[in-house]
Amino acid sequence: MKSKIGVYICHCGGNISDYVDVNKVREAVKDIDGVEISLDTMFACADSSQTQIANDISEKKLDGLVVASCSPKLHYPTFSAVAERGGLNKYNYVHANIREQVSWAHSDDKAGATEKAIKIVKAAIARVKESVSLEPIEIKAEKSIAVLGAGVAGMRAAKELADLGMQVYLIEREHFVGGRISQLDYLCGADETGKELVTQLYEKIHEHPNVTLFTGAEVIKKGGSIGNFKIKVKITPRYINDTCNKEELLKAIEVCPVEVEDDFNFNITKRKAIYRNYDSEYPQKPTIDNKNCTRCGECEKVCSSIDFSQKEEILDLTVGSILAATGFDPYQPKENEFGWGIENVVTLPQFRRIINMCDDKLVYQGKEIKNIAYIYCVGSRQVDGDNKYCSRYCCTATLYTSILTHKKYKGIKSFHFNRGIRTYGKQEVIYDEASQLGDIFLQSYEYDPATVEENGDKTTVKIKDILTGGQELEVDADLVVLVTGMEPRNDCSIGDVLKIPKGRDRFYNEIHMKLRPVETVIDGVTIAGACQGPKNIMESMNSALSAAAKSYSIVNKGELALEPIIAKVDKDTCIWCGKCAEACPYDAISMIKENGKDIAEINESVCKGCGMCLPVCESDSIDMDGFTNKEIESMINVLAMS
Amino acid sequence: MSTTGKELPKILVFSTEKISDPAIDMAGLLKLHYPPRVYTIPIPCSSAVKPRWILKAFEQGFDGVFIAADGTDCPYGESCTEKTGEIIRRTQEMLKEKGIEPAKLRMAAICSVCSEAFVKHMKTFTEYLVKQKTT
Amino acid sequence: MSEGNKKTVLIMKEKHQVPQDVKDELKFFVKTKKAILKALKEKRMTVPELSEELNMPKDKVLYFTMSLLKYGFVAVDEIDDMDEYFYYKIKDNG
Amino acid sequence: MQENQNIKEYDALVIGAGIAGGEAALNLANVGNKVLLVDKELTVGGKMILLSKVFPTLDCAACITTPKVSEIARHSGITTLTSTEASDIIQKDDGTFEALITTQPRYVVVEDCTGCQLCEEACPVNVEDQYQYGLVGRKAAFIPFSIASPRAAAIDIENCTLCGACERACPTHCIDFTQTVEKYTIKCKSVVVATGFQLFDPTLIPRYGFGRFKNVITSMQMERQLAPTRPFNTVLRPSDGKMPDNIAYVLCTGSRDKTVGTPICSQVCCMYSTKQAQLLMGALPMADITLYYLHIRAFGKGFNEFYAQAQSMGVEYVKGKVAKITEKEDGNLILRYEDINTGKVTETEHDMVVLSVGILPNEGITKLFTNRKLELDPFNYVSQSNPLESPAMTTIEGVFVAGVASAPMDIPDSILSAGAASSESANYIRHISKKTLEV
Repeated sequence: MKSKIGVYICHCGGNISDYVDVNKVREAVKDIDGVEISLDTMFACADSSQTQIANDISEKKLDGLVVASCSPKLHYPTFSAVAERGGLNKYNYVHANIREQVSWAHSDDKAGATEKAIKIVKAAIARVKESVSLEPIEIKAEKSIAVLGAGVAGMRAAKELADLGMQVYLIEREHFVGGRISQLDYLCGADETGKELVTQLYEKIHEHPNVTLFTGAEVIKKGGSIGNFKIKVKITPRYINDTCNKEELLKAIEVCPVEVEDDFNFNITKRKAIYRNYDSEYPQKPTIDNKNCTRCGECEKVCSSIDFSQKEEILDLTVGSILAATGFDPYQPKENEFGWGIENVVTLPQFRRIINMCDDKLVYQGKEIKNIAYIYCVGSRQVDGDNKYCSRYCCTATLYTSILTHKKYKGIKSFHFNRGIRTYGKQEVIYDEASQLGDIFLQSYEYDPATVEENGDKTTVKIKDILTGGQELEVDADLVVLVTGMEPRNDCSIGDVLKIPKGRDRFYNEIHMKLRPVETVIDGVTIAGACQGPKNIMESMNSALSAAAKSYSIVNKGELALEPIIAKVDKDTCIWCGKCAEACPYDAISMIKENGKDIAEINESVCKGCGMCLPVCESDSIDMDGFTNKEIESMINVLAMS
Repeated sequence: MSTTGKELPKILVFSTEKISDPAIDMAGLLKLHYPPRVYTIPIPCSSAVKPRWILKAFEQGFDGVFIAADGTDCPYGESCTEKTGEIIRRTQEMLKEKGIEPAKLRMAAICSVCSEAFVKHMKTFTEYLVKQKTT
Repeated sequence: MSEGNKKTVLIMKEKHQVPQDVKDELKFFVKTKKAILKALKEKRMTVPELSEELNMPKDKVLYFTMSLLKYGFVAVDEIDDMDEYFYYKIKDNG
Repeated sequence: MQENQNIKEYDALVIGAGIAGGEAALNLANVGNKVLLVDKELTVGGKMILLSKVFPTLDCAACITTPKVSEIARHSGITTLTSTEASDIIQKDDGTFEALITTQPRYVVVEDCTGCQLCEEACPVNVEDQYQYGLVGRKAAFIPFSIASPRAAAIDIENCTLCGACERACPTHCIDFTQTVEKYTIKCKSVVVATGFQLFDPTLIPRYGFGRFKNVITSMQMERQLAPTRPFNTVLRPSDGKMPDNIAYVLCTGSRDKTVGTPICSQVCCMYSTKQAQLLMGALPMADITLYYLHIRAFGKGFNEFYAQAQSMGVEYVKGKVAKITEKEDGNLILRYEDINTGKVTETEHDMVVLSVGILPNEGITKLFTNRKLELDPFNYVSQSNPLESPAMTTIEGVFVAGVASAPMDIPDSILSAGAASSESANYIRHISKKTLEV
């Protein structure tokens, strides 16, 4: 039982003290048995406060510490480090959350908030009294990292990690690398195409001895934990031999009788069941689309590289950290949404493909295009739909596309139906350039966007334009381009396997945008690129390199200290009913014989401290450090008091 | 609700460190208010709540207990929903034996961004418990 | 670290001349401080009231009063009936 | 190495200890590199440590910076020097660097200062406090602000009357007027430029009256008024200390304005203004807040939602370019602007106007390098030589850029950019070290 406890209550510069009477809280706890000192502080996390707490611990020989401040997700690590600096075992520190769950949640009820804060601090004191000192469990960390997704973010992270000496497994679900960027024929702010960028990155990882690339591969199971993840990778066959003959393969593609929509070209073209998306694609081998292949055997007749005997494989890998860079999906408009379904209404990604296919004349569906209407924020900033967020990249991408059409074709007229152009930062110059080229901007408010109608052979876009004092304006367009935003991957099964939580926008969520921007609540799993939220290429690269730095720092020492929060069996009362072993998701519990009695034993390095074994034990013989009956029930007792 | 703060029922919430507790934090961040006599004890996983803790809470004077479960988001295993459900079922049996209304123990899956859902649960649960108290 | 009781400021004085405007500024501040504190000793006042009393522009009064608040000479009292201006008073130990 | 036995060696030199430089230094040190972090200011934390809260989460800025700052201060791999600048940086043939380090005297022995503030109490001088953007005074012996790091006093020698009161008052005898400028050379393998930004000076737009009209303030001054370590007891207008109840924001002050030489968007003003508006609604519940804008750039994660939240709280957004501000006798201000909605030139009265000033790159970065050229982009930010593949790379191999030094960006982007810079710098250091070993 702790008897010299230090209690520090943070004002958080008003965030707490504006709603919670901090003095009252301190007064309420200062005379509790075992409380040695109780102080309030403007910022408990400030360096001077940290130093004071650490000094108090060592000078006053405190044996327990409570800091009442913000959410433990923000500063639990800060104050457990302070405890250790003062010479106190960090498990004798208890964090009381009186900001997110008190002052902010009850800013409408100051008296209620203060009463709640008092209870919470008292409960923390009760808990710290029962706390015990624990030592971390040291484990070996695998110096290898799985990078999921071989888009530009994934490849860039893989390259960086490999250069830093890590063994990298780059796992791509598709049969080709490059992700969404390989679909781009021009990039804003660069003299290169998306395909060229992909090629450069591919060449770097391809030659790198530390990178192993798997295509057609998907993580289907994750076990273990930080430092030692055990992942199962399912590899689907390409049905093409390693010793492939290029000439023959081209022939094979030619003879394949199956034609399907080419989703690489956003369904504006067709492809065969044996295919590659473009000539210079990597790896430089076509693949056979198993879903659409009829096994007619035509390709086998002309090509010796075809091998239908290839089977799906399951690979087991052990990695120290996982970096997810699984990308995004372009928003798919709903039927009738801004005229979607009308023949000359296309999405921006489709339009970019069309531009790539038309050399000196812009032609779509056999008609030459002169008047183009761009409709912004399709699938973004939705008033009624789920996507409340801005997709960030699309204003600039659209303006850049528009500029390109002027450079490539003659007589193009562009009309931008927008809700306020967001060319942030240096991208502003692109907006300026488009304006200089004579592009016309028509703007509406969020709740009153442009409409698209089919009038005979014309497609008309109407808007109440706020730039001309709310005039009803309309444009007959040869082509309507829906500027579709980014969405989280529709098939995000990897996220489900890894258990990465999603944010309100359904993209994967970081722990804290500013403190820990590339880490997830799953220890050892980092995120990068557009799977975290809309980003342009440069922003994706920054996040990829940041995530690489973080994953590297997890495993680079080759060892890790794990939380010692694990279940413990009371050998005297255990009667081995086996229920705990059944409940354990990690197979950490087994039966042993001790003193002629069957009892449960817990493997320390396997137990993850989930506590699933606790409630199933018939004899209540399992306790978990930090969550023992004593600790939890002492808190319940205090919280229940009136 | 016409009841004043003092008479409001007390609810103990078992939240989970990685999933539901962040949602409860976010409710605060978004200033979504709920009755202040809701107290949380974060634990690693909702399948770790011992029935004796719940019984203890009622014994000590809590009017309701709410398990903010991980549901399918549980980072520890797929069986979590089932397991937490089983704990609730068993504990409700025990409550019945003790003459405590089993509906005073509730559970719902609260994902890491289910702040609004949490607040709604707290409001309706409080209303329910107020009714129980007065009738 | 300064050695013993020898004041290092004396060494600085030998090589560094204090500019006249710094000296003037100090004089002005000391005078203003006295005037504000004297006025507030009589009764609590708002910035416009102090401005009238001291015959000094309101923005200057605010600047100096806030500085004195920061240094612990002055305390904030209630806001006036119009909810516009705060009253400032002398701090008990100030 | 015969002549310079005493030259200090580091793996990386990080110039600028704001949030980007600090993050880069921590990342580098966390993977075993020895880092020298220099900042010309008296404290680390850059501009961010002076902010009130940060969008879109409304975390207090101090809650995010202070733990980072104290981690930096405590990290065994990081040497932090404040009041210090690096210059005369030479790249050697082997890819390593030499730099001249110049530390200005603080006249306080930082290690001995306990931050007791007795010197501050004793000092008779009152000068404008630069950390409060001139809204209030400070002493000539002073601690920059309560959460500064190091939390140690400094003597502002230019405003010091050499009365000696501070030296007499100091209980630890840490005040030392004999300190002089220190200069020495260091060696390092890589350089991270994280020199941040400066704010646009609104006196360059005389029609807004900043500097003449007391109640026209900058957004940074408002930021200070809203911060926990604020200059006034609450938000007050500087002309007479009245609680304002009708505040206007003029967005794009010094951004997207070719007439003042800044054609680009500053990327943060829309959101910080929206944040301040939300905070003002909390601090002054009766006040009306109006933002005059051209376009709202709410593009980042959670930003658009944050913008919508401000609108639902009652913050008014008026699309219109403010042409001129005039002052009334009572200190109120008349805004003349073209209301885009009506197409008419309109005038409105506010009792306080906040100019949402844009950001500009810090000057003089290129001059730090002697035998290599650190090139700038057309807007005078550090040029990124390969922005899509290696955003931190500059025109000098081994020199990387982090944060706003390369472009306007918000805090999350600065932190990610610092992550990229540290990652590439770590790789360069590894590469150089390997090469030296082979030789």
